[in-house]
Amino acid sequence: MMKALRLPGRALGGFDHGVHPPHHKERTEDLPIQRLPFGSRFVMPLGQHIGAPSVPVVKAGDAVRRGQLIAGPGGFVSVALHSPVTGKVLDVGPHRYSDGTFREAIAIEADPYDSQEFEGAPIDWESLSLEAFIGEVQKAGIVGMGGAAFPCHVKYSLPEGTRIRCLLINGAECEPYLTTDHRLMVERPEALLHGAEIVRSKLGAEEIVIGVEKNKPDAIEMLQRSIGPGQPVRVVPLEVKYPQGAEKMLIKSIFGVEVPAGKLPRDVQIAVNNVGTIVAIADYFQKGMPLIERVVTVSGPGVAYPANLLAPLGTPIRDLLRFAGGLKEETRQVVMGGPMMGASIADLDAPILKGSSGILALTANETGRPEERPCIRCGRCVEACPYFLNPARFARLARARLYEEMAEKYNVMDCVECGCCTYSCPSGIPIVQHIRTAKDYLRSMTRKEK
Amino acid sequence: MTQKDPKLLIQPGPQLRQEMTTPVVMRDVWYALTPATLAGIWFFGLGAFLVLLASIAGAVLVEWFFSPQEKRRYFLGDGSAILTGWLLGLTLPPALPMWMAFIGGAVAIGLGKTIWGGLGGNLFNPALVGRAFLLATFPIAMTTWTAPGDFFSIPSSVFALPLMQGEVDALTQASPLGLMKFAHKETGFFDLLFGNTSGSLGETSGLLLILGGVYLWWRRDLDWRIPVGILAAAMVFSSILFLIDPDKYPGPIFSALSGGMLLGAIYMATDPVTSPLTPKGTWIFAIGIGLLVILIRVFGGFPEGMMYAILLMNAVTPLIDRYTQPRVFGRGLDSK
Amino acid sequence: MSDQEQQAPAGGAEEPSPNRLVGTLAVAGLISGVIIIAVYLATFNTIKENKARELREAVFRVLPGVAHMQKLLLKDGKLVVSHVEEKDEEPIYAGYDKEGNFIGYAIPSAGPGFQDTISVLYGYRPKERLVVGMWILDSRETPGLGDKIYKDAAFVANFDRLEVDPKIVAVKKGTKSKPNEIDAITGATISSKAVVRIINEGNERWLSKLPEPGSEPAFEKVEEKKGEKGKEGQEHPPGANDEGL
Amino acid sequence: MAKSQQQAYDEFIKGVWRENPVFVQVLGMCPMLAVTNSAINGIAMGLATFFVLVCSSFFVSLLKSFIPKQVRISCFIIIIATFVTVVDYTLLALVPKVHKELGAFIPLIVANCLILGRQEAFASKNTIPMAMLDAVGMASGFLLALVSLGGIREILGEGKLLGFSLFGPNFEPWVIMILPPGGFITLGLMLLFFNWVEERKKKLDAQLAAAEGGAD
Amino acid sequence: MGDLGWIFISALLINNFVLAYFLGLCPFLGVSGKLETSFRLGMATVFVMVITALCAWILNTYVLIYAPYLRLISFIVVIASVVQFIEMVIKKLSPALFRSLGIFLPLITTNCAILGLAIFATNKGYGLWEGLVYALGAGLGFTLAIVLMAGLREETELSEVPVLVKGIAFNLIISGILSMAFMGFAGLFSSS
Ligand SMILES: Cc1cc2nc3c(=O)[nH]c(=O)nc-3n(C[C@H](O)[C@H](O)[C@H](O)COP(=O)(O)O)c2cc1C
Ligand SMILES: Cc1cc2nc3c(=O)[nH]c(=O)nc-3n(C[C@H](O)[C@H](O)[C@H](O)COP(=O)(O)O)c2cc1C
Ligand SMILES: Cc1cc2nc3c(=O)[nH]c(=O)nc-3n(C[C@H](O)[C@H](O)[C@H](O)COP(=O)(O)O)c2cc1C
Ligand SMILES: Cc1cc2nc3c(=O)[nH]c(=O)nc-3n(C[C@H](O)[C@H](O)[C@H](O)CO)c2cc1C
Ligand code: SF4
Ligand code: SF4
Ligand code: SF4
Ligand code: SF4
Ligand code: FES
Repeated sequence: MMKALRLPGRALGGFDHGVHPPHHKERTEDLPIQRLPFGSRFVMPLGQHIGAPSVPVVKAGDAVRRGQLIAGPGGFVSVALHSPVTGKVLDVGPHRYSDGTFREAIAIEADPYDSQEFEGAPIDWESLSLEAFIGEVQKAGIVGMGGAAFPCHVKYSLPEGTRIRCLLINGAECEPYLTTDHRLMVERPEALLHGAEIVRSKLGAEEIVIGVEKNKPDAIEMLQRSIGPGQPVRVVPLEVKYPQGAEKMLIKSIFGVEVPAGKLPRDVQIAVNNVGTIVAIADYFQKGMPLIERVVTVSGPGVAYPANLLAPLGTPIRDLLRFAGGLKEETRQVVMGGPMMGASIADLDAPILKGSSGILALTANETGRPEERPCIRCGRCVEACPYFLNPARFARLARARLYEEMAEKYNVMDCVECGCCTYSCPSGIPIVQHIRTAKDYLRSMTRKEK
Repeated sequence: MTQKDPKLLIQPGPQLRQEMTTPVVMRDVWYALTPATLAGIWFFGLGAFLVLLASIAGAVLVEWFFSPQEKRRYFLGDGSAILTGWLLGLTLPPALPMWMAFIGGAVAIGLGKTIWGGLGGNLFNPALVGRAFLLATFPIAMTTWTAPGDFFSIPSSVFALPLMQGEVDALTQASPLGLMKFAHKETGFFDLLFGNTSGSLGETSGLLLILGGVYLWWRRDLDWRIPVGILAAAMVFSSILFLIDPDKYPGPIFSALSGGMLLGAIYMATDPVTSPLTPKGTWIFAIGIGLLVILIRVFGGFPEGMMYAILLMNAVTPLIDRYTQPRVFGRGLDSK
Repeated sequence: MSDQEQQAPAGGAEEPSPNRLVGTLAVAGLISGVIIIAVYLATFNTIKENKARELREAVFRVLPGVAHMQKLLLKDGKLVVSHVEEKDEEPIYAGYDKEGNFIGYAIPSAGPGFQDTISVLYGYRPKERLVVGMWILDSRETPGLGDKIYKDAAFVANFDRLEVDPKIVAVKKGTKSKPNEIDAITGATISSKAVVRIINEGNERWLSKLPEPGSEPAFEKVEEKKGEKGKEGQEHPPGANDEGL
Repeated sequence: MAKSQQQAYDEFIKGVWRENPVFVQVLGMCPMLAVTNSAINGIAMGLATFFVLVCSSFFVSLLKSFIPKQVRISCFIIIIATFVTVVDYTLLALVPKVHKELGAFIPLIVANCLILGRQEAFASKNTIPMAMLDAVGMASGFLLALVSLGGIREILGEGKLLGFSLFGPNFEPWVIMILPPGGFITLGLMLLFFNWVEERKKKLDAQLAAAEGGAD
Repeated sequence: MGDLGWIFISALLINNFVLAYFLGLCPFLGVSGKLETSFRLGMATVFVMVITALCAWILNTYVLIYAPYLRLISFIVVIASVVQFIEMVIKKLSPALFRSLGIFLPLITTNCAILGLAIFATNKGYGLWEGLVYALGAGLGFTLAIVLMAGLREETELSEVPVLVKGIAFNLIISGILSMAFMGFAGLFSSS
């Protein structure tokens, strides 16, 4: 077992390596969250989280209310889905996903005459047992909103003998452009603190720590001001560096502890949640509202009026872009998520999901890539990799298809695909892509062995 | 659909890239070298400039000749061949016959780079492979150093016919290192710093070399650990020797400023291709060079050991790289 | 040409007996021994003569005016004349003129040069405490640079009259000013200094052990059958150094 | 008869060119690189090897049926060592200057894999005439390689060939050619050249074959 | 630098058996593909060389002064037999050591570096200690060269060396450059 966690009073000096991309947050960081008007057609993919897809409980033609359960969890590592609007189920079947593939989804047509008010009642969380609380979180369909969309209740289901001493709230938001967590911290600090308190007390943690990058001074100030007397909450300002928000880096920065490879934060007695996740939990227990909407930053030089939008899940990306003034002529690429870890969007009619923190329209300026040239062994990638891997070696080995060697000698499976290496390579080598190929291959091999 | 979609690119992340590209890095090194080169030409005259040009020509021609037709522009476009010829030229005696400098440049690229698979494949510093070849091939011409002279008078040896010897008519003068090694005489600090000594083009003006190095460091083009490690190791080693016998052994300042030390430490040992990848490896590499330089200079058969020190450590680099893999985050910390 | 022979070098027999194996080896060894000894005997005299001549030539070169020589060994702190091959011997050679008068010693010495060990033979006249000649027996110095220590007549001539006191010193070419200095070769300072150091070491080793001038071992005319050949060594032709090895 | 003549010619020529021990099989490099800094040394070493190879092959072929398999390598080595000793003494007696240049590398002919390899692969399995042809061919190929390598190194390294000055007194010698790195690099480049020629030939052959195929 | 010290440095660096004398080229070019193997081959070579120096000294001192003409043959036969004997002993005593070094022993015993060591040590007239130090230097020098070579070659496995160059030609040229770099050691500790 790990040694007991020390809870130092201040940040312990940050993590090593990483990169400093220009953060471009000035476009949206001061724009209040706006509610996106309801559109007419919504698509809720059944597998928008990590784990088993949800199981539909409605069929074509059913009328649904906003917040009504439309799909139940498909297993333990799975969550419920709720209707984002009041309206009618159009069909349950394959729909286009943002990467262009077709996936099972429930399509809903909004009732144009409905007020789309959400009606619900608060839940008495204080009397819930831990198991019941976990069940509620699963029922609320809450997944990690920090990007991975990992079902939240799974994180809270601790194996025998594990204890959480600290709830760490991830407000780093280190991806360029994105400001959703930032705005939530500024505008809804009470909800955040309330949600945190719920989770803390249920998990039995001693302390809540909120890590925020120093480029959000207003958020830090607002949180600090909102902390009630006696609340065991600390707000820790962090160095501005990518990937500060990766949970293991965050833990290293704040506690000076390395989460061992292959282990989870809970193994060092920490639970990590994104700001958005905690706010969603607060909303559920305060208002009874399951996860049916989220804040999305629409930004990038390709849109005229960047914005932080509170949008119902399932809204087509096109609607968000239209609200932000539409795509400019020079747009070359639209990305879902941040520009470092996010993926290109192939179809603008695809919906936003629980994990979509941003829609970015990028121009040739950002998407241009240096011509690929031979690796000059400059070591920039090595010095960028926060996991202390050897990306230059990966690229070389992958080109020679020596995937096994990559895993055996160089721990390629530890790579989180943060993209720092590719970002920093002056020779334009798509290192992460090579790594993904290798990992896919290795995974398929282990699967075959089984 | 109300709005016509622009044609959207689908590309894997990360979408952002930092601005530095390999050709820009190489060009930065050009800029950094320019002041010291101009100063060198000013001191040694046009002849030295011709030698430099010949060496660059040799390098570029071979690079052109051996690159596949469709990739020629691309190969030459990264500017590394010119850099190789340039750096080689900076280490040559100013009165070297041009044909020798040309052969040096050709060998540098031919044996030092092309054979290894081009940019990034070579494991030895190409410019120094060229120089080592020249030194072993034409040892006398390569160790005939002329004093700084008139700007417009070109030593006739520069124009020696191919394959033929050049008569050195300029004033030959032992370089500071030669004086040190064979006569135990130190050259003054300011002469070393400002470059009014005999030697090669690129080693005379220490101050400008350092300025260029600072520029490169500022542009993040070179690994500061290498020059710092080399100079520190060399100075510590020579301080120890100096304390033992100040009459016989050079002091640390002289060691750091004389000969190819600065040019080698700032521009050649730092060649990204042939230096280790990891920071720890880089320190080992740098300290190894620092110690070898002094070892060769003081106890070896040559007045200058920079070139051999770098080449020898180049040969060790694959081993260094292999044994200095960084500790992967979250691995191997059971003891903690 | 029979085809069967092609595949069976060992005669195709099964396990030959160990005796057979040892026997074969013994026979092979015997035959080879016989051949070798035959060649050895046939070439023995020529080789011995060659070696002796080489040595004599070298001694004659470093000791001008010599007509006869003999080998001296240090036995119990005394130099004695030796005519037989002995193991672990470190000989020097004494040179005599036609009348058998002592002229000087030829002293071999060796040490590290630029590349590898340099073996030097030098002539020494104890009366004047002078080095009177130097000859490189063996070296692997760089062609064109270090090999000037024997190819460059001017350098070799440095050693024709050189005082050993207090110590021989190599100075930069053209700055020789004292009788114990030599001009080093430009571009091969290290080899030049190595030669000087080797001679100095030879002196250190031997000079204190030499008998008082005048009491050198006398020339013993034992078996001087083919000493006539040494005539060519009468004087020291500067150019003759070339390729003489 | 015509056929066996053809075969004999084949055995001979394969060693000289097609299976040249140095350029194609890359055998016997140690003794050859060390001493080939001039053409004359190359010739001397080549001839010494020639003698040893031919004599050993003769004896091995002659005695092949008497030598039990288990001790054949030892016997081969004894035979080879015998002839190397013979060469060593003969050179020392007849041409002491050459012997001095080649120095310790003459005894090392014993270790030359080429010689042992030919005994094992050929002489011990073939008739005396065939073994002789093979040995002479291989040895000639070796000699050819030594001479050409020594020649190139001498021409560039001293501006001479076999001691005759080629470029006049002002020639600047390429000292490296006589030094060890020159040996490595020159042989490397020669092999490279061989590869290139082979490649060209293959390409041409392929083209020819294609053209003929079309014509047929 | 004492005499023994210089003998060691000279054999190790200045007159490296492989890079300056061209001895042991075939293991050097043939076995240098993998670092691990190269290192073990090097260690085995050190071992055999030290034994060789011992054998050569014994032979030179007690046998060959009476029969100099048997030098070559006796070197070969004696070295090969002694190494074979030791191989058997090692196999008995330490199978692990045998597995890591043993497989190389028969490979090495007949190569020219070993024989060369015996002959050079004899020609230079080295005594017992000098011979042993010489063997140690030469063996370690061989190890150094082959380990560096293996490192370089493993690295070039992954780069795009032109097909035409790959193979022995390339290895020779790398050796040439390495040999050029080792020239830097010339004159070490011999300049006064
Ligand atoms: C490279 C990388 C960068 C990340 N950046 C952030 C971030 O900026 N903000 C964030 O909340 N989560 C970020 N995450 C996700 C966190 O590691 C972690 O999964 C998350 O904070 C857990 O909270 P959640 O489950 O509530 O989303 C990042 C992950 C990776 C691998
Ligand atoms: C990077 C670099 C490496 C050098 N390496 C050597 C060297 O290895 N040997 C050398 O003689 N000169 C070298 N030089 C030139 C020397 O600095 C110096 O000018 C020369 O050794 C003077 O020696 P000399 O007195 O023998 O003529 C080098 C120069 C540079 C810039
Ligand atoms: C390839 C090469 C071989 C050399 N060989 C020798 C040599 O054999 N002997 C020697 O004394 N110097 C040799 N040198 C020169 C020495 O490195 C050193 O520069 C020289 O001894 C300095 O002499 P100087 O001050 O008279 O120029 C060689 C230099 C090179 C580049
Ligand atoms: C900081 C820096 C230093 C360099 N130094 C050298 C050098 O010393 N010699 C050289 O041939 N190329 C040098 N290059 C250029 C390039 O890396 C070199 O041509 C590659 O080694 C060719 O594969 C340098 C490049 C950079 C960025
Ligand atoms: S993508 Fe993987 S290898 Fe690259 S920097 Fe991130 S963790 Fe390291
Ligand atoms: S950043 Fe790119 S060029 Fe530099 S070492 Fe890494 S892969 Fe090679
Ligand atoms: S060991 Fe044998 S095969 Fe190898 S190079 Fe030497 S002679 Fe040739
Ligand atoms: S035994 Fe022969 S083939 Fe094997 S490495 Fe030694 S010399 Fe080469
Ligand atoms: S290793 Fe040198 S001949 Fe075999």
